[in-house]
Amino acid sequence: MATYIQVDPTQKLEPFKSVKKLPLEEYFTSGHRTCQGCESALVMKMMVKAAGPRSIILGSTGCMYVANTTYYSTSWVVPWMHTQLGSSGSAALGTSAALKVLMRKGKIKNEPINVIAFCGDGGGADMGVGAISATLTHAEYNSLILMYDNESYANTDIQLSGSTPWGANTTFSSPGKVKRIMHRRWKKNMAGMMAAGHPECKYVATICMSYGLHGMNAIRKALAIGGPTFIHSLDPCPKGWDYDPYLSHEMGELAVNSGVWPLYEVENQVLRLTGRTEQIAAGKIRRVPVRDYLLKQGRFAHFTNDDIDYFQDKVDEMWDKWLIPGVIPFRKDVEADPPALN
Amino acid sequence: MATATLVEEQRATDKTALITGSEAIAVACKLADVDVITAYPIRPYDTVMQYICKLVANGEMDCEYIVAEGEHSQFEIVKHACACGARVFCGSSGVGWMYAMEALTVTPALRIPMVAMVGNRALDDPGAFGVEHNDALTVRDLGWQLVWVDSAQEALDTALIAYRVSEDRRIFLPCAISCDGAFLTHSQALVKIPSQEKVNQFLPRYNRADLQLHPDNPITVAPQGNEDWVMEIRRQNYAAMERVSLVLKEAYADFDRIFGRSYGNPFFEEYETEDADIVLMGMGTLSTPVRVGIRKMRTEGKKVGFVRMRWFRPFAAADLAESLGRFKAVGVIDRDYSFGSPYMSGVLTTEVRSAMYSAPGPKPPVLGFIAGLGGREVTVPDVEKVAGAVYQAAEGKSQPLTQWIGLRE
Amino acid sequence: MSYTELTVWTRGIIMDKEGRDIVNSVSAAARQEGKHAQAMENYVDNPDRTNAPTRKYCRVSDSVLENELTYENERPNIVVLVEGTMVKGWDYMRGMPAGGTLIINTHYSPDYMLRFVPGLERLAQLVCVDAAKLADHKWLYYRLGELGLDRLSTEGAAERSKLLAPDIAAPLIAAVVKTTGIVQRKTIEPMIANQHAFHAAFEEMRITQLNPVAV
Amino acid sequence: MGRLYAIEVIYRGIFQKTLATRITRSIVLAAHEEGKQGISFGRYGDSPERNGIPAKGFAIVGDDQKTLEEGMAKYEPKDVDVTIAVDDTLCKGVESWAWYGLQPVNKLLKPGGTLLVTSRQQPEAILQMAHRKETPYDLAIVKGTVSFSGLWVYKDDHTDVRILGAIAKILPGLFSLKSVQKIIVDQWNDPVKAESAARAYERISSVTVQPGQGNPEVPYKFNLPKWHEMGEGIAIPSIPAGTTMEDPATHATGGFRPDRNPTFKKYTTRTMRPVVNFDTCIKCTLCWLQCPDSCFDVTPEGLYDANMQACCGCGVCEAVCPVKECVTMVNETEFEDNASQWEAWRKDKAGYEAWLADKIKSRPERSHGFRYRGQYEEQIPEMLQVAREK
Repeated sequence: MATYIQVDPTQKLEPFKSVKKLPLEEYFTSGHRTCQGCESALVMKMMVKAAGPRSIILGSTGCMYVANTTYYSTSWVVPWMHTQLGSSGSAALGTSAALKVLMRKGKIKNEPINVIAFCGDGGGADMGVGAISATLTHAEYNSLILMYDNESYANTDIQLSGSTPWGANTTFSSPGKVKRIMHRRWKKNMAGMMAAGHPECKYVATICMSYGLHGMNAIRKALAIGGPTFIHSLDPCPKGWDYDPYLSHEMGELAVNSGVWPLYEVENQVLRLTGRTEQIAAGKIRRVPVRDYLLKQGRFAHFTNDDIDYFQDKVDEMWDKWLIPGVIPFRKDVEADPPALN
Repeated sequence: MATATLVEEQRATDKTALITGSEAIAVACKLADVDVITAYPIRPYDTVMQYICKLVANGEMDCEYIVAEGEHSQFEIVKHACACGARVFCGSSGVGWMYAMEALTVTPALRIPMVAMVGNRALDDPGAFGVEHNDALTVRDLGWQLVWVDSAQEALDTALIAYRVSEDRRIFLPCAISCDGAFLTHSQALVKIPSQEKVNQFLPRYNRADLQLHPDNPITVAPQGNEDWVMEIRRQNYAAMERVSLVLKEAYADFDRIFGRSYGNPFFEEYETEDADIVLMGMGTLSTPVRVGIRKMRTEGKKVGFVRMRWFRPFAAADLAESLGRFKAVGVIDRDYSFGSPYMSGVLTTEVRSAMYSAPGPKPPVLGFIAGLGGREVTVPDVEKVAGAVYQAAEGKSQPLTQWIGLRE
Repeated sequence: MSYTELTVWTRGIIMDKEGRDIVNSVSAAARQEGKHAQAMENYVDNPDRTNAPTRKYCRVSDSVLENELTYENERPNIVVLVEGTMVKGWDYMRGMPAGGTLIINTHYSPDYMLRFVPGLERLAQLVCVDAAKLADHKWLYYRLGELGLDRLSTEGAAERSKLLAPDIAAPLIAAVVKTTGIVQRKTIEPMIANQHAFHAAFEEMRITQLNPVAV
Repeated sequence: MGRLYAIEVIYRGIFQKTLATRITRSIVLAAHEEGKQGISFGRYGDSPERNGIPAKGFAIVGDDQKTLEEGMAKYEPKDVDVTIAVDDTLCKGVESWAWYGLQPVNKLLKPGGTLLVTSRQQPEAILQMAHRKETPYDLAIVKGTVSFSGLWVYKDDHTDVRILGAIAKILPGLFSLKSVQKIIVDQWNDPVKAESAARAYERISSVTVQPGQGNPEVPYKFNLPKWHEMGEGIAIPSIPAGTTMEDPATHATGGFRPDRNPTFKKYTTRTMRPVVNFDTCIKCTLCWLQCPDSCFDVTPEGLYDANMQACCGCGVCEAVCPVKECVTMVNETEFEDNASQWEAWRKDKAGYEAWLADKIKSRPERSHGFRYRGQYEEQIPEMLQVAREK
């Protein structure tokens, strides 16, 4: 097969073998203005620890812009630039294209440089989905788009996004005397959509930094594989989810172990459930009830037992009926009842 | 040896080609060795991207040519490329320019020297292809340099000048080159295409210097600001815009020296003004019917001149006011509108009136005319009608301050 | 002082290029002869639609063109129909001053075509030339859609290579040159890609002279 | 011209947002009962609030509308009659997330104004934290467990009304107890809350703080540069790469200490701090790795020393630590400085052990938000009991 896509060499990033073998250096450090226990700040730290110093980071509007970099102060060691709310895809593409052409023309030194653009769920799953989708089709530009999903527009005061779970209390969906459930949309399946819709994208993964080594290795793979890649990270948000900040780590574990947040990667079109999710799917560990996850969060404090049951049913459906549990929402029933052929 | 000399000679000689305004800008991009270009379709500007596509496909130009999925991304992509040190080109028209508005706002704020072409087009609704200047004018307050050209030659030359001025470290502001839809973008004219050698002599390589986003230059760009900072940041852009006039004059002088083409006063061009009683003003290709009208009126003994604004931002208020003070009355023809503005006139009229207010010299009456909206032709009789009204004002007779010309009434 | 308007009617997309070739090469030749000339498309027809009638204009003058920014040719002296069936259905003759020329790409004779022409009384000559056949593109008549695939841009922006120089349009240009003298044969001839068709057309075109009456 | 009153509430972002809003709103409403005009607002720059990061709310009241207008259209008043700190650890200083430098808690107090603190501590403990001021002021303590809750579920433990009752006593010109009780019943229809306000009114007392008293430390300041001194293109230098650490005992170098943001330190966000038992540490890396604020310095021997300028006290390190009482969160009021624990341990292990044993007696009595459904209902009776104690 002829090759039409010319991909520049990427950095060689072997997986970190264990937490004890991690580099000590930090490229995103202290003094950001995030909440106590901010899991998204942790994602930033681990993301750039995984990438290393030869990286350029683009950050779209959101908590990780406003809180991390308030003018005249920054937490970034590596170069960082703001991009507009819906522009993480465009920022990754433009930066990568510039590096490619400037290196080709000899205007800057030819070397692999990581390009990472991050966005929140508002900037990614809502406003920026078009630009991200476009970037994932530009196979010749190396970049990673990382969506840190704290399940609301957390920076503007916790308004619901397309990534907010069903029924959650947000400032745009606060329960009232007559309507208890103001948010009736199910969370958008962003990673699945990106994997299914962009056949030339070589790597899509879901991560949760409660499993830091797993998450960092996914980032290293995404950066090394070449071409545009996408990672969706679920970040517990102590402010918007309303839980005591010290529970951030545990909340991420509960999201994975209850099956609400399946971990998987799609590498060169091959899908693999990973981490705890793989063990759940293999029957090695049992999913914990979503009740254990939901009742620890103030944003679900208005839920009745019926609401919790509905939530559990939807998660069960995701596991029991989806073509690939937690990933592809087509129903298995289709196979059981194939359309008649003449 | 002989062959080499021949090639040298050919490269050193300007060629003449019959091309449209859009193609002239495409040629300028090639000569400027632009690094990253993003395209998205909308008439009439998009012909420039079709030409560039061919230049790339034919190996005449080496750049990243990216087709975006919307104007917002189109402008964001080049914004980021430019922040890394790439020379970039972009463009749009009408509502496409509007769709990119967020990116257009941040580009000057970030001191990104992007050069963009606006194929001027009426804003929706109704969807129309014809020229109107309101699209480009929406960025007039944001730190964009704005220039209107009236010929394909000027489009090419101005694009080269725009790169030189915008990428000057003293400036680092974006520049939009406005080309009237149809009349300039789609109309072919003979254009002198300068040699690569001359262009290289005129236009240094873009150097992002201390602001280059690269691991060797770890900077944090555009953190969130608050009331403690924003005024100071705006003041810096004010200073940069203030410096444009000086740098622009340097560039035009160099352009004349290297290419042998002089544009006189870079900011505005005067036609038949030396002995004029009254002058008309306008921007872009409006100059053609106005010049024809003036020649006709001069055969009838009417001494009418014309001042064509070239650079709208920065606006050469003092120079202009001094020049206009020589005449008995001024008629400004706007191919745009500013509903609800003082005297309900067009944008240029408001600016000219404002420039006259603080001028030390005489202040002739300034009449505003709105004409040619949505690409409607401005005819010679229209021009005569405008001149007639301006004569009335010059003679001290009362005239409405804003008049619509060429309207069915 | 002489001033001539040439209006070409063609079919959108599939024969867009032929129309453009005619006005572009005529205006380029006129400029070479030291005249003032302009070629353009009808802006409002674009982006054109497959098969929809589309206009291209050329203006040639001894003096500066003062109507450069007028969208349409209001008084065409020469009208060319790039596709034969365009002879029916609308008034492509409107505005033509007495003594005009109509050129049609068709294998029919002028006498046959005359019955379809509106405003015939203004016409000094009707010229028929079988351009597709002369240019050796016989399939033009039954595989129009395929031809369209070859023509990328409706705005003419993408074509600038030699391959796209006058080919099927060559016989029509020959007809314009031979019957109107808007430009000289020797100036325009070097620009023609399909020299064979251009030369053959000079011999094979059929011209019917008429008696124009001023209206 | 009448009198203008300004009252500020300094609170922990989000955790006490509802509490602070209830207080400032109620002040305006109670004063309005007596014919005064007022406005209530949060400091705009503090929003979007971050969990735990100090924030401010204000109530500005004038005897009449014209007087009030003198205090309007400002982000914050120049000085205030009463500063209310609804968390005692705020007395260490206020570094709001959009500001530069650290403001003493009593910075805006007028001479003779009152600092009102919610605390279980005695005045001496508060004055160890609050910076010295050039003019005398009063310190009053509303006894009780500090009230924290999250964004969605409010812990209605009467802290709001007890503070309102105390203000009626401290600043009788602003409003009477009667007016406070009226608006409490109007708003919440709860006579028990009105009673709580009355009890606070009766019990509140204050001490006068003289200029020499208080924390002598000079808080770090930041001077805003002029426009031409700032870099162009909204660009600032990134943080430099970090360095290795040096052992104070052996002078061996190794490990890693990241460079840190020099203009925002975040430690005033802290209400509790981790103390580390270095002897039981198994170097599992989890506290270091999972800390969202990169506050752990890696020592030459591979231990993890929480940097107290960077730590915001979220408690994740304690939560992830697999060893019992290796990392323990301790009430911030127990500490007077931000010194390195590891250096103290390296210099004097026995002394450190004693110090550690003493500190971990003071586990925080506050939880920082929602943990499980029904939690607040369980906590409120105990909190009210503490509030009733002398």
